Amino acid sequence: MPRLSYAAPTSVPDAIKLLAGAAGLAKVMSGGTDLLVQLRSGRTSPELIVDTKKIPGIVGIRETESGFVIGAATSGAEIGEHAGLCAAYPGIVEATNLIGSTQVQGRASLAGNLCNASPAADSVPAVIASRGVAIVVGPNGQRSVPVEQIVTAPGRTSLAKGEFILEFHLPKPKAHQSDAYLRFIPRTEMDIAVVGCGVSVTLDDNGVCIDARVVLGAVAPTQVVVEAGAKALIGSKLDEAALAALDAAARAACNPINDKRGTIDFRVKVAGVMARRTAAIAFERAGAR
Amino acid sequence: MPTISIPSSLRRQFTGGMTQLEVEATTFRRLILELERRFPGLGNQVEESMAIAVDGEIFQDAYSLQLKAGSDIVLIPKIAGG
Amino acid sequence: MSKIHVTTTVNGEPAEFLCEPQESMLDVLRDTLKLTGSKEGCGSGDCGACSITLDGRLVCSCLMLGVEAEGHSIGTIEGVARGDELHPIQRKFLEHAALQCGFCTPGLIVAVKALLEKNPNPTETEARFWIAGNLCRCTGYDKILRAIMDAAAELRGEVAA
Amino acid sequence: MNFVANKSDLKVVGTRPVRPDGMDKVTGKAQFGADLTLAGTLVGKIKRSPHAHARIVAIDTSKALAIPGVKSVITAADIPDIPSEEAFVGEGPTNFRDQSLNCIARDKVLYEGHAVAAVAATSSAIADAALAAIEVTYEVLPHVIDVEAAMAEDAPILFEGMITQGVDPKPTKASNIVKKVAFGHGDWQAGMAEADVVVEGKYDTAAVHQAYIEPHACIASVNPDGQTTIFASSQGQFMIRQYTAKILGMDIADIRVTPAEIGGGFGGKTIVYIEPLAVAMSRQAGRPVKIVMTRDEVFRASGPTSGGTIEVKIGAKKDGTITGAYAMVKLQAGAFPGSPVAPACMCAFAMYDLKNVMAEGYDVVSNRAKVAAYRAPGAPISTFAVESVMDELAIKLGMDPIDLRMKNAAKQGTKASYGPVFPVIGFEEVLEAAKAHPHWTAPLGPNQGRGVATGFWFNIGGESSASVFVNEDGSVSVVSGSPDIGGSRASMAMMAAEVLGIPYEKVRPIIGDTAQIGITGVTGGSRVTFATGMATTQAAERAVDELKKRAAMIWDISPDAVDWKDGEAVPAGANAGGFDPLPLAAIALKAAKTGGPINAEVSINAQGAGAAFGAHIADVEVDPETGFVKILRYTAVQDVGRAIHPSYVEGQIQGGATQGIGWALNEEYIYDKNGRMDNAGFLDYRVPVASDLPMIEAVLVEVPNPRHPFGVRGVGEVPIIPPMAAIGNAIKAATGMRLVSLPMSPPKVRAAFDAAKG
Repeated sequence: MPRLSYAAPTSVPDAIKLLAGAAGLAKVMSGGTDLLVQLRSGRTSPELIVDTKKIPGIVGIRETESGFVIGAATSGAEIGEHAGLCAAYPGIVEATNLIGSTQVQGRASLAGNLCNASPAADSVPAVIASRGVAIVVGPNGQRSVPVEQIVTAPGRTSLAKGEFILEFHLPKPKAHQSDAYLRFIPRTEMDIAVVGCGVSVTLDDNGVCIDARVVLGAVAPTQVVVEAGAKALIGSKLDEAALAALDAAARAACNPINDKRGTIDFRVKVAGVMARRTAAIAFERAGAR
Repeated sequence: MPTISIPSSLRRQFTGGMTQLEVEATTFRRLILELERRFPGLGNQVEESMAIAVDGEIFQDAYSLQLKAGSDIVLIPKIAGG
Repeated sequence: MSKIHVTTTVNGEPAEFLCEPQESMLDVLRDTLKLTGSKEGCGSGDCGACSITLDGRLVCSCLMLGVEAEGHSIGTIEGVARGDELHPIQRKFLEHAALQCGFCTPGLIVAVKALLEKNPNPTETEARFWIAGNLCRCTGYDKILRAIMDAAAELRGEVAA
Repeated sequence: MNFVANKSDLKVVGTRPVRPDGMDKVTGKAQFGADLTLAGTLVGKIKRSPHAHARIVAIDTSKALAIPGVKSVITAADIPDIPSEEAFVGEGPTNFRDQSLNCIARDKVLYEGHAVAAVAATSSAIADAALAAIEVTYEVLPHVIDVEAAMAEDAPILFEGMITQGVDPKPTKASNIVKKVAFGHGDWQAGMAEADVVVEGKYDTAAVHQAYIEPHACIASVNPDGQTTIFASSQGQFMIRQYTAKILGMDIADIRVTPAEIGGGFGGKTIVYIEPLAVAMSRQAGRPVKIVMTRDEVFRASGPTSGGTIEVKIGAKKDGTITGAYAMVKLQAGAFPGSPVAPACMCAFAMYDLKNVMAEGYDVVSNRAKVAAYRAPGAPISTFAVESVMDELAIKLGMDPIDLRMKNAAKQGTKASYGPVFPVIGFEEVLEAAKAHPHWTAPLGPNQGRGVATGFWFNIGGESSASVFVNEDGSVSVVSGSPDIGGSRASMAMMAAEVLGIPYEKVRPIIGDTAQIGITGVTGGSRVTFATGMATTQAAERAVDELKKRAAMIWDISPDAVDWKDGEAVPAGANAGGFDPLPLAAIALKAAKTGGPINAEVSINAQGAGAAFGAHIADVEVDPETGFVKILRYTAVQDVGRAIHPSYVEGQIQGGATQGIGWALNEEYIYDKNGRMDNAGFLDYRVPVASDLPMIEAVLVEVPNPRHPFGVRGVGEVPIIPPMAAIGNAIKAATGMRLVSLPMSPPKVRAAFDAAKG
């Protein structure tokens, strides 16, 4: 049984060196809320844990000329406390603040939620809907990756050995742009999404949708960008016809499984419901801005 | 003499279908002994796994319980709890 | 490989310990530092019985490695009362009978203290969502909520202590 | 002591003081099962079966034993192969052999998670390595999980020799049906023939776990001479002692069990799982062994209570008079006999005054964890079906559902459906209080509905011991044998203070270990405040008698000439002499001179427990698109006899109701196709969280039990019985749909909407 080592590098190069140089399995830890559960259950037995939280800038939120930079290991609680981000991306904030309990919020990060590569991760559909970009660093330098390209399958990402996410970039929201996230769970808290839905819309001055993104979680092996859903919204003021088209598009985009958290039939139907309800909130927010 | 009602599950096994009987007994202990004498096995069964309700009140493991003439006695399983 | 030496602060006092990399903060608190007030109900962050604060922020100590305490400040149930004086939250839990078996109580009190430091005037709904990660199987939460709301009022100075 | 009829005569009983153990619990000092570590303590862990049903071909422990730091490895071969022996331990029927085999499997594993071996090592990591190094060879057998599948002709058989008891003629072929039970009187079929309206339905419920937050934990230490100490969290230290002695073939006197603080039990800690294994390993290793279950182990290998199917048929006249009632209850026992099918049948119709009634049931084994007691064992399952059918009946008759229940309510003198006639009971008072409650008539909005349901539990007495020690300074120590699971120490101190006439704060209650106090049954069955309270009351009375004697000696008068009033000895009348009152403390100070320490110990087998009834009102809002059911308002009315400490009585009701809400909406055991539990954690075994609930209003109705000095009935069981039907009935009112399967989780509710639309 290989013994576990722990390292908390204080710079990006040091972290990359550790990750790239590890002979066996090396795990990046930011909040650790998923990693520790997996360690304990024996689902993962890494040889090295690289705690990234001591890397400067990886924890915290910066508002820049072009938008927001969210450090990869920033906790959900810190995200929820950032007034600027809350105003600009209420959907991303509410999605992030649905990950686990208050206690989990104190630790869980966007990067962890993303790289755990669960189809049900709450923050991921919201970040994809708002066209978030992950800044990936690694032995071959730095690259910008649209968030929807990170997760490739349940438990798998497109990150190469030695790579990790340093931060997320979100563009400055346009006029009348806003977002929303809803998920369905059997309780009111402490559950994994049975269906999650992130929607971002931009309206014109008359309230007509000119840009949209609809993303579903927990209904397929990875998050699904529902192109037909966006089409259903664009050009509409979210009338009955648009809602019906969105509902149908969301259902059609589903490719779920039966499991302990929901049946295929239930997930498909609720995906349509969540899409409609999330879009309604996003439209209302965008209209109010 | 107290009257005792025999539950259906015990009737078949022990009393040949008798539903109610009068038993000469002034205490719970004597009731058990008397039942065992008349229907071998029944007294033991009552002793090991039954409670008795006497005029509505339930008693478990109570040898010294006084029975009155005319008492209405019902055998029920011992009650457990959570 | 040898154990890792960690220097930290626990309940305001300097503390040092040695731990294995995979040991959780909860294991360290309970087994090494003998602070058994933090409880393990699940080991997976789902019950809140091990709630502590890390630099003032509420976390599950079962979801934190002991080594991560290096240079940080840990708060546990053992640090909530001041000497022989209970914190008002502790007192209100007693007055309102907000505990039965008492196993979830330390985690809840730590969680409620974190709530009221952040939001001194929570609505009942806000309080319910804040403690949704603290499972209590005995009380149905009713009396816990009454204790929280009453403690909040007292801490705001709205009612006589 | 005679029954205190007037509440106004009580000074301490009925008040709400702070519990004596509270300070330890809000500061983190209280010692629960996993909190004690002794010098040299080893970590004990258990290897469990990955198969639902398999023959154990071989177990090779040699590699594990060879690991440095491994001090003991045991299998069933290391403990006696005890014979089958039926018994009643604590409050429950049991079989010692089954309990032994449930602690550690001998030839066959009967469920996933069944223990097959255990190790004790110097660290947790070494213990894990040892578990991995134990090689078990299995011959996997076909398994069966569900109750009706297990009853089928061609089902895999768990026990080759099991011939169903209680059926005529006696079967010749083995099956998974342990026994059949039947309760009732009259002719239920004739009753149906008399009816104007007959309603029937088939319902099913899922297995649910007690889900106490503290996992099972113990530490055991065995000396070379066999003397053994165990510190463990449980509902009964004497229960642990008895089982451990029996399973390991030890003398009871060699075992001393100290009760840890218990982090919830609800019935699930009334049997042993780990203590005999810890003792067996400590004996081998010569060092203390501590075993703490993980949450995963708790779900897979302890608890739960049965799921089952229930068919109910009720016939009534147009005016609501029930003419006949029938129920067929099939319950999962898990891997060993012993589902609560008898109380399920006995409680099914106990709320009603019925001329023709029959409840029959089957106890059925299958490849699930052996069931354990859970709050009012069996009653919630059958009552869910009966109270749902009662609701349908009320709808069909066009009657108010409370009126329908009132029309048929059991009262004093009613022949209960399980046999006896009821003494003084408070069901009518409960129904009246429910109907008069503002909740019953409050307005509702769209997609909202209101339901009501009732429930019954016997409550029990049993063996209890208590000692009262009058200390030199006049303070009083009360020792009892009942682990305090929800504030009972406060109740004991209050009852003792009431009898002694001294302030509550002068009485300090503790829980004795098995060497310090007489045998006491488990904390369960809602018996502690009743039975142990009765022992405490009697011990306090004896102390008062002794105090009076001592005062008489001080005054040099006859003991008959001394009365006891407000904590003081006073002359009984003018003829007794003109003495100033002698306070308890003054008498205590002179104890040495008047005959020595003033103590009283009472051990009883308490009889005369008072039956209890409850009625719950639930308001729900149903989301037709997602099937999500939100509890908007909840009121639980219950006859508690008399509340000693009303806050903790309310707490029992609120907690029980909430467990019922979880049972109704989301809690369930989910199995995969291999018979393995798929949701063994708090993430997917969904107990209610704070944000799921409204305030739970507990309404205490007090119809005192004349057989207890303070009128106590027992409160802990009843509140878990009505919620499932109350919520199902509320969903029906909100949507027009009858949900017949628990849990009424969103996928099922949404599917019902879809089915209703066609």
